Amino acid sequence: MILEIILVFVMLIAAAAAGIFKDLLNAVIAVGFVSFIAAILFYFLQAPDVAMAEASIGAALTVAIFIIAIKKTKRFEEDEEGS
Amino acid sequence: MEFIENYLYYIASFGLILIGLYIILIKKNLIKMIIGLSIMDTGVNILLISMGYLSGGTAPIFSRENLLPSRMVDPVPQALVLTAIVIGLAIIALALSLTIVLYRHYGTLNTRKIRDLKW
Amino acid sequence: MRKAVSFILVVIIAIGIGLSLQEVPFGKTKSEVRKYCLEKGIEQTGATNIVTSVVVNYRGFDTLGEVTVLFLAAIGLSAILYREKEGERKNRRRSSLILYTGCKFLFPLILLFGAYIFIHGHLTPGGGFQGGAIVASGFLLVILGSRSWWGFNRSKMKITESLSGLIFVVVGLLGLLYGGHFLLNYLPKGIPNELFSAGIIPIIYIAIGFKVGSEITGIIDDMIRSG
Amino acid sequence: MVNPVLLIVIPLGGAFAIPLFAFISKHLSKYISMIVALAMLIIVGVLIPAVSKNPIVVKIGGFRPPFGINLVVSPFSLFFAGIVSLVGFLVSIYAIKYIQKGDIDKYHLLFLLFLAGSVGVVLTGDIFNMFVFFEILCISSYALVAYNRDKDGVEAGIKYLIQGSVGSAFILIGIGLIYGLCGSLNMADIANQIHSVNSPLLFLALFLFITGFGIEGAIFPLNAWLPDAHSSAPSTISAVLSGFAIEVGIYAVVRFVWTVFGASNLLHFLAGLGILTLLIGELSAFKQNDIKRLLAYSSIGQIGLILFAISIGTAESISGGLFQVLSHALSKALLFLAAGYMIWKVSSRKIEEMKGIGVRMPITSFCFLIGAFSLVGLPPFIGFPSKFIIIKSALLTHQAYFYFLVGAVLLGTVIEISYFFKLLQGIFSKTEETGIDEAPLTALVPMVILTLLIVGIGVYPQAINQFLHLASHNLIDKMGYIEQVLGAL
Repeated sequence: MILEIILVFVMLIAAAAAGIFKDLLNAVIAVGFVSFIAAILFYFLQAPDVAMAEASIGAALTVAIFIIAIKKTKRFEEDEEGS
Repeated sequence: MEFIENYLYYIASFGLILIGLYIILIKKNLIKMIIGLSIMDTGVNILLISMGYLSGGTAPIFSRENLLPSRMVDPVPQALVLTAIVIGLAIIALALSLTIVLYRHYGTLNTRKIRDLKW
Repeated sequence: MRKAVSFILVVIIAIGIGLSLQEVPFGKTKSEVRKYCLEKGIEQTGATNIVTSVVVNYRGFDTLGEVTVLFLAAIGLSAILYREKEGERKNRRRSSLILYTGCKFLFPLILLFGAYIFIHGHLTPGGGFQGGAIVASGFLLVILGSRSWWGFNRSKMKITESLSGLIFVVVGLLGLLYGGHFLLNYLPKGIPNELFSAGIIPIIYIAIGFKVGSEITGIIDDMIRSG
Repeated sequence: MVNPVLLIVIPLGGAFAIPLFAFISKHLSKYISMIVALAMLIIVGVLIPAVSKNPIVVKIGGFRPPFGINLVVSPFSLFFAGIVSLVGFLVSIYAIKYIQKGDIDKYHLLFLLFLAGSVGVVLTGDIFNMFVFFEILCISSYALVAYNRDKDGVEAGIKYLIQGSVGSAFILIGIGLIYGLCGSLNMADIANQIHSVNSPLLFLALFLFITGFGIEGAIFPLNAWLPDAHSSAPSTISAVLSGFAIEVGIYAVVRFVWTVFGASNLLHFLAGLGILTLLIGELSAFKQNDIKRLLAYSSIGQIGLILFAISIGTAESISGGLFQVLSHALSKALLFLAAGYMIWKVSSRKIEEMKGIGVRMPITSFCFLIGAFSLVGLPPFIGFPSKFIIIKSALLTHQAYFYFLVGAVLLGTVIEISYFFKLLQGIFSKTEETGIDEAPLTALVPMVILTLLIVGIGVYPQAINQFLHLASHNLIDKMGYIEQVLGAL
């Protein structure tokens, strides 16, 4: 149980970090991390099929296409002026 | 403690959904918004799976003898989530390709700077 | 201003959800559908992995739609990224010998692993989507690590994509012809827990594996090529 | 007896086969999409007599309803499927010559999947299956809106995509909550159990569904994407998006509110929302000087009217709303198709540039004129009986609230008349000779067919009245729906 609490906590922090990071590459890695922990949680929830899918699709391939897209565009989020 | 035990996965899923929604609403960078979408998808998937969980259940696979159907977790949400994960990948791929083309046209990813692209 | 409004909105939604979620206690699923699928699953579909029997047989129509969604995304992506002049490739740095050799060594193993996952979809965890994704990650490795530019043939990939989709549809339609129901599991179910069992499930899952693998590879390839 | 599942499977199979035919010739794909749409139309035609007698429940995979997926082919859903295949077929004829840029085989593939998604949404009887087909519909329309790959199109596409995918995520959350509460995904089964569940979560789920489907259905606060997407897409796609895609969104909302949740206390709210949508759409259309944006805003207005009509909640008003769905689909498709070649010839979307085009392209402009008259609701075109039934049924409720809303509908119609009149005046004014000629035959044929349908049904509305009554009674009869699905053991 304690492991799950820690995992959820880390996952939420990673998700928030994905929103905060200015460097999009870091943000994408954080998303991959979220997916990876989600895969572990799926395993705890007795869903091995979904855990495999999330690990291979969510954590690996999504991150890969994000990185390709960032490479084709721009790596840094510009400073926000005004709101 | 019991509270956490009962609500841990709901906290995880709705935490992710709300963080994702917040990123989509606040951020002006398109890739950031798509990141928010991806986080939101993950949250929804955790929600669906936790809806079908049975405390102390086993995975719905008859891999050994003496596994009882009544002690297995619900296979239906797992099937739904498999579908949802693939759909999420499809949407994200399409969104990123549109972003690439948009960047070719405008040279920026900031939605403010892109003419009347505001929401 | 916008930040504050969004934040308040999100907090309100969160509170509303938190208050109302007490109705659905965690860890006490009570679905009738669950009971039916678990109790009748092996008898009706022959697959020991009930998730697979739900994905391919009970809710096979969803899966057909889902495969279509991925196909759609691949096609839409290539239509959007399409350029009049094809494939002008930048000078890309050649990968090092170590990386190249490592990829060459790993690639067949990854492919084998992916194929194992989707062929045994009805017996063990995993299936067409997971196996297909693993196959695609193998191709991703080749794209990243190969010394010459993409070593695979796109038109063969397209044929694989289309044919595996058509196999899914045709298998379903044969069920319609044979027993009056689309996607009816009309083949003999065999003995549970053996490789050749579960009727049409392995056929469809293998087709899905090929389709997903080639589609995701196509998506990655199109994005890299788009320049 | 044709199995209705073919309506979905044929376009899917055709779409999977197109890449193979593209190896022979890329131009083959346009005929494939036409043939497939024609096949769908024929299947709908064959099904109509059978379905009028008794709705058909199709069990996919042979599993009985709450456990497997089932399609419910009732008059109500078949009506929408008919519109989808009719408009889809005519637009695919038009597209033969119109789509020339880009990868044409991919355009036709996406178009077929678009049809498959729409038909799937209307025929299915399972909420998750509906979500999947809804995704097919949405994703293909994101890609099609951006098909031209110009600045506007791509921008509109991504705007649409982000709003649409947030909506889909909402729908999925709603499905999760419903599954947690009722333990089922089958609409009839949920409708059967929903009264025993009394929880604020139900309201949350309904809210999520209405938001999610309302984005595609362009209900008022959620329609920011529509004007951009409908105006920057290729004209064929604008025609189908306006013609039936938003109606399919409305269908989903109606299905959930009526059949699944049985939330009849929400109807007044939805009727008000419909009128708000109507007024916002018509007022915004009045200011436009871009012909396609004008038509797009007018679609928002019409959607508001349809939502209002269905939300009045009597059998007659629902059949009026369905009549309006048909009339809007035909007229708006005609308007967008006619506008497509006008824009092509003038190479501008500004209304000022269209001056005198009525003389140069007489048939196209005449069709445009008919479409506009019908949309406004002039006799003897199809728009007249539909609006007439709606207003009559609203007045028959004898409620002050609806009297008030009818006033708003009439106000909307007046605004509509004024901007269409302005537009038509521009088109038919006289100018000097320019090198503009008539649209090709492949464009004229579908436009003329649409015109004939508009006039024909307008003169003789009894032709479809009976079917509409069946459809509206079918929607209201919730217990009948549950019995048909769950009783079919």
